[in-house]
Amino acid sequence: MKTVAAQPPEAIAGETTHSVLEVAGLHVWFDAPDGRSAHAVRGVDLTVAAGERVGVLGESGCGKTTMILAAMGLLPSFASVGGSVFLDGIDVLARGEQSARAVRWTHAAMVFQGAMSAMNPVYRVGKQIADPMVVHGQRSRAQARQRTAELLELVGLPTSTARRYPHELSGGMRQRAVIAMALACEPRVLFADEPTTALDVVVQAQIGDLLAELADTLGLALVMVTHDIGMIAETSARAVVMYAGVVVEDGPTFDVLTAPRHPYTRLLLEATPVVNRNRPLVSIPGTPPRLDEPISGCAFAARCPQAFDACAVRPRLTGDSHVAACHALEQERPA
Amino acid sequence: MRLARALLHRPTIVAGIVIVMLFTVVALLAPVLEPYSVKSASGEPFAPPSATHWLGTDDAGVDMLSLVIAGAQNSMLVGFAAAFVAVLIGGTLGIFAGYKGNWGETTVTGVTDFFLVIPALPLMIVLAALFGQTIYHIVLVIGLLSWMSVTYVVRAQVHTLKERGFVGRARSLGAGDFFIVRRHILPHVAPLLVAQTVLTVASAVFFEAALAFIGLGDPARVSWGTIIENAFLHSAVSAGAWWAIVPPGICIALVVLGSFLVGQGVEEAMNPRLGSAHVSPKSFSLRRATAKDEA
Amino acid sequence: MSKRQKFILRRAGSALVIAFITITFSFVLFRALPGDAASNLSRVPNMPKEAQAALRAQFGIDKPLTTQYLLYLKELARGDLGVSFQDQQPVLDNVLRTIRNTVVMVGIGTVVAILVGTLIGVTAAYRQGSARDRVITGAAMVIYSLPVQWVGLLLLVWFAGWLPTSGMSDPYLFDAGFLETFVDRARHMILPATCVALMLFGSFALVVRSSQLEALGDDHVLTARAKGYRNRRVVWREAFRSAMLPLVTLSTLTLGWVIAGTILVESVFTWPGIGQATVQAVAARDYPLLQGIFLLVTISVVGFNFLGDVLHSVLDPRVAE
Amino acid sequence: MKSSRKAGRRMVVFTVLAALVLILAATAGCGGSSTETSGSSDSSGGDQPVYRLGTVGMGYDSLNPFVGMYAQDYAAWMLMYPNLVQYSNELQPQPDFAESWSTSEDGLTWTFTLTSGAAWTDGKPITASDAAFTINTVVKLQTGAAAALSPFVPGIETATAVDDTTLEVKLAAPSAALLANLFQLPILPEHFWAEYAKGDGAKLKTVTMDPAKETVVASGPFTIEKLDIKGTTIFKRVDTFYGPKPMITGYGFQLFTNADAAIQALKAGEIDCVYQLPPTSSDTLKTDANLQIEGFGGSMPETLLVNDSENNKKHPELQELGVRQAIDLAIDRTAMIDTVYNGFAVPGGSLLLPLYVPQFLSADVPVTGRDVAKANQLLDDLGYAKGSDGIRVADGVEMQYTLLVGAMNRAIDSRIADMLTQNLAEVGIGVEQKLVDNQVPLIMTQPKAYTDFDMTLIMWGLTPDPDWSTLISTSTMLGAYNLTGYSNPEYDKLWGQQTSEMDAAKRTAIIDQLSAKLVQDVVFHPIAYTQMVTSWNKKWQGVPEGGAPFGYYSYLNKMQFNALEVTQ
Repeated sequence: MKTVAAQPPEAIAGETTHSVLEVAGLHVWFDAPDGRSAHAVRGVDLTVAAGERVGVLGESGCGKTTMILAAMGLLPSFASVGGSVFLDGIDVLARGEQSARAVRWTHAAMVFQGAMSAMNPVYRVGKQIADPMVVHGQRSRAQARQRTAELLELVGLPTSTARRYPHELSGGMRQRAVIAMALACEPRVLFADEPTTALDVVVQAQIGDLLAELADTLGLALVMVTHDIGMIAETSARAVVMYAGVVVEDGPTFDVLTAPRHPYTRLLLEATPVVNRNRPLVSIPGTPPRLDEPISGCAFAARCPQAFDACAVRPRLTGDSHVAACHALEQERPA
Repeated sequence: MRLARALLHRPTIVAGIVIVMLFTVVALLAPVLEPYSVKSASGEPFAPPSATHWLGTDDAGVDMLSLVIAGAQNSMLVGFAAAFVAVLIGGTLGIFAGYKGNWGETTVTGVTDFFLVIPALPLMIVLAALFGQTIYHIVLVIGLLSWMSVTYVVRAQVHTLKERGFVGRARSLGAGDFFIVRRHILPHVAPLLVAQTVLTVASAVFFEAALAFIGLGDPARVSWGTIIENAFLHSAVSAGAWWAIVPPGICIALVVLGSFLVGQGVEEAMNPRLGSAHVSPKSFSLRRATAKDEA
Repeated sequence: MSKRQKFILRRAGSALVIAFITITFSFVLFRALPGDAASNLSRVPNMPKEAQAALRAQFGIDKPLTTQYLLYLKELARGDLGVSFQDQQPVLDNVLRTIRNTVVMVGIGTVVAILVGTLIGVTAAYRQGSARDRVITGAAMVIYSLPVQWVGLLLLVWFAGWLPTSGMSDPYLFDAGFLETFVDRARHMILPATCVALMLFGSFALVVRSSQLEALGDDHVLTARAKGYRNRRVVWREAFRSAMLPLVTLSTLTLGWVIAGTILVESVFTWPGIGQATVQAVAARDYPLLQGIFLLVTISVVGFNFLGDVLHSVLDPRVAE
Repeated sequence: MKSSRKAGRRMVVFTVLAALVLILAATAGCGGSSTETSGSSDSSGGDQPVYRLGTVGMGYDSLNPFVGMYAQDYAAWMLMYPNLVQYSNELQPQPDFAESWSTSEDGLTWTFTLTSGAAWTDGKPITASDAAFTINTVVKLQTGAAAALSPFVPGIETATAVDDTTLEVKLAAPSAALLANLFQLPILPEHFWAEYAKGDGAKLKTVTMDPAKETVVASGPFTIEKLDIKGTTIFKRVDTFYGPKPMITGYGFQLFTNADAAIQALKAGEIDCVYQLPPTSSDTLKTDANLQIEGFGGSMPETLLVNDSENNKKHPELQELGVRQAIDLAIDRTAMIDTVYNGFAVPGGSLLLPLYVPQFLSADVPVTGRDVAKANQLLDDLGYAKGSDGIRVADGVEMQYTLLVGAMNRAIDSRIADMLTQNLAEVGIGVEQKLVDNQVPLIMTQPKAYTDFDMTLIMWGLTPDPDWSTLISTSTMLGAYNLTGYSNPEYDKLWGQQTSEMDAAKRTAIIDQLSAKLVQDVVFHPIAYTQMVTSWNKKWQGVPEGGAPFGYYSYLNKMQFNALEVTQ
């Protein structure tokens, strides 16, 4: 039932590294009925290679969830999208819902925020895992049932879980079931939207480990959106920091967390309680900009302690493997 | 009060209130507005609408417009009075149950559940037949069987108020129950009570018409229900006298519609989740980013 | 015992309690009615005193209230609801005969109302805010607002001559085959059932729309979309499947109202059902019949509520928790 | 996508249809096949189709003669059972099952010679012992199970079957009205009813008269084919009937709960005739070329009753003749007949029907004309001056009265009440209406005799002999049908005389006196003799007066349907 893949862009076809997710110049606007429009994602480029584990970091409202929803075409009707998203070589946005449906679950799956509500309360867990396989024509019902059992074992749940209802499971079990569900159609990319909120700390760690492990064993690209820096540290090789709908920093997780280059990342890290470090918390002064008003220049300038004249122009990502969007960095560079 | 202001911003609520108010004004001014007496004939029986009788006449030659206006008076009286009774009972029980909790709540819920189960109209019929058919009895009968939903709505609201911590704070400052209810609960429940009153007015008007139709209306008073019943009894429809039956029906429908708009609006206002559907026939749209967007 | 079984048992218990309270309530209510039962029973104004006394004895009205109550319970347990004043036949026979006619007509009307209301409510919710939604919602509200007796009368006028306007069947259809009988019954059913359907459809459509809107906002609906399901499947199998729970509750809870509305519909269309029997019992002050109707209707509402609970527990696995 | 949508719709449609089919099949199955015979099976050349009647508001309560109380029931029994005598439309007694009768010198023994060779529908012969059984059972159980039939056997001590065709009835006192009383008593088959009549006869009331449940044994000209009291009851012709046979093979009697439905059914040709129509509907029915509309009878006096009993402590002034005369003068009968009855009524002068003239009365009572000035004068003369609110005060009591309006006939009565309120206001009398159900005026007089009401409106159904119409104002009927509480020893004595006066001329003279007394004392305030508005399809000829087995005319005799036939 795989649809004919759209012609992959030449840029990718020519490259040796195979990227499964190619987001280019992505914009998302939310149009309110009164004519106002919130510009939630303001030009994001993101390329994820097969098997790569990427953590997207940012405060709530920074557009990180919107970005991954856009990547699967899951935006509401009042949203407008610009730019392009290629998933496994398929142009997701080209023909709206129709093209988006071609990649869903079969090429990219998603583990949603809030395991509590991500599953339909009135269907048994097994059915919810198995149904997509049948709907996408990948397996017969019996095969799907068989595969469901395997998936449950894979995520560390007893196969009897299939016969339970979501509400009968604990939070951790439920999130495992959700992950099993996401793996059902063997996607190449797994998006995880705050997969561990509302879970207790020990379970959070387990789920994070599970995701990382699965990504490695199955060769999945994992794109995890979270505001939990610890989670990124444990699960992702690469960290992307977003602020006000743009990527402000992108690099190897270790580098980003230990040597942040963007002032926002720095402040974010300082504002975050990290267990093994004992120092006073600093909150970032000011509030994020309103997205329903045009932002010119660097969105962070208003809150940035290092802001200067150049910040009136929008900065570009600069750097080699560890990039950041800040005029201050350009100045630091030797001319 | 903030809730009240939020409610007044919704066009459906405003439209509903305007409709109900309009009929209330007509009801209040009925004696002035009636062009003819409703007790005696002022034209030929079943005379069609004309310049002298805008809505024609009924089987006895009584002016229909006057009847509809006089009907407004009694229908709205039954509506408001019964709603008042219902909201008084339902509001008191709801506040009591929500505020007291525990056994108080259990008792009230049990009683309310019981009354919810009893089919209202059959019991109203029995009671109206039992009490005798004066307008006061009709008001009582309808009011005594219409308070249940008020209880539930109010109770739920009081619960959320309690959760918001008002009550605990007030109590820690040494306020008594009565004081807390009067100063902290009532003002917050008031808009809800008003909305429930409007809703109950509609159902009371509806029930009055139903009782009248079965012949249990107050024979000494004209209401929209008795006008319809009268048209039935005198086969107005076969006589082709649509004007003798259509106007009261439309009046009832408008009042019900008006109060329903209010109810619907309040529900939408109190339940902001509505309107964020995850699926719709229309998908997201595509837009090209401009230079300004990239700036 | 599973949680669901426990839940059902508990609900059955409370339904029984409510039924018992209703039975007692009805005893008190009807013993409080004015007019000595004997003077009604005799229905002959010049009845001698001794005959009246004999009647009182026969109906146990001469005994103390507690004895009467126990007697009443005993007879009720035997399915004896007394004898109708009007035709002297057992009340139970009267009620069962008429309620059968009502159930058929109301059943069809309600099924149609639920199906149409659901279809329309779900469509409106899916297209929330569109012109179609506004038209549907507006129409549902207007229809909901119309007094049912009034609607019935208009139907009667519009369709007189096209469709039969009274009764359940053509009583003069002798020696008719099954098909002919069937067509006749169906034709008689159309107007009253349509009236019932119109009376209910509005509230069903509006309730379905609002609960469906809520369901469409549920996270698991987004999950379903992410799974690559088509919208039709998402709307019906995912969202509506949980949105139908309030519908089930409404269907069973409004049953009392259905019977209430039936009184009016049956009066308009001369349908020989429980509603018409109620009106006639009121007019003739046939207290035993009225009590029987009231009891049976109330108990059946209790029963339907219980059924609703059971259905709910089947449809929603969380309920039993 | 498209096909799946279609499939979904088809599912819904299918489900609806399946539900419809199932439910309908269930009902069709249980009702459709139970009627085994039909009118057309024994069709011969002159047979006419089933005559389909409709009525509005009041149908049967029960067709069991020991239970039913409504006028319609009597009309049905007249067509189902033998009666000793029947009445012509001119109110003359005629032979029915009794071919002839004679009275002994002392007037205490009546001997009836009965038709021979008559048979019940089950083939058993109809004999004098059936008649004797019926009379004796009712006499024996008249204060118990047979109370409903007791008005038809007053004064009878016993009945004896001398032989198969000779019946002897013994009375306690001579009665001029014996035939008028007996004519409504259906003679019941002994072999069917005897076992129910045992003991206190309580079982008599358990008979359903439903041919689907038990055998219905009747004589004809009709018997019950299908019983549905709330819907349509169908009667079929009995071909073994001993009297002249009707041409129609049967008739149906359908109860409508509202006039519009009945009118629509008539227009649509679903029924042939509707009676008891609201007078206001006549104007439109007249425009339908297929329909004939007429007002029949004029036999049911709509009457205002005033509680002038001394038990009415609240308003002793109602005992003043002047007050009652003033009320009578204030009533605008003409206006009421014009608007409320749409012309289908004639003004009433007394409770005694104009039809009794010349058989029982020498002259009709003139109608009281409206004279507001005179009425006011009468009340002024009594010293009842108007108070500030325009209501007169009688000896310290406001002349403000409660008027009971019966629910059953409220379409007409509430209108009349409205106009009465207006009329009486003009003479300074206030009226407040109170809606009650039909029995209440009767009930209220029982436990607390004549204490709880001031006025009521009532529509009387009167008998072909003035015996009953005059009886209701005697003291013996106090607490029963004597609703006004009128008590006059002189009147009582006269009534006793007429009932035992066997000479027709002498009896007429006495009834004239009774009539004069009632008028003189203003016992009743008759408003109008109302007509039964009846409409039928013009294809039918020979529609009986009244159009239907109801009310005054229709239960006079068994011949009413005999001329009925379809002409087109």
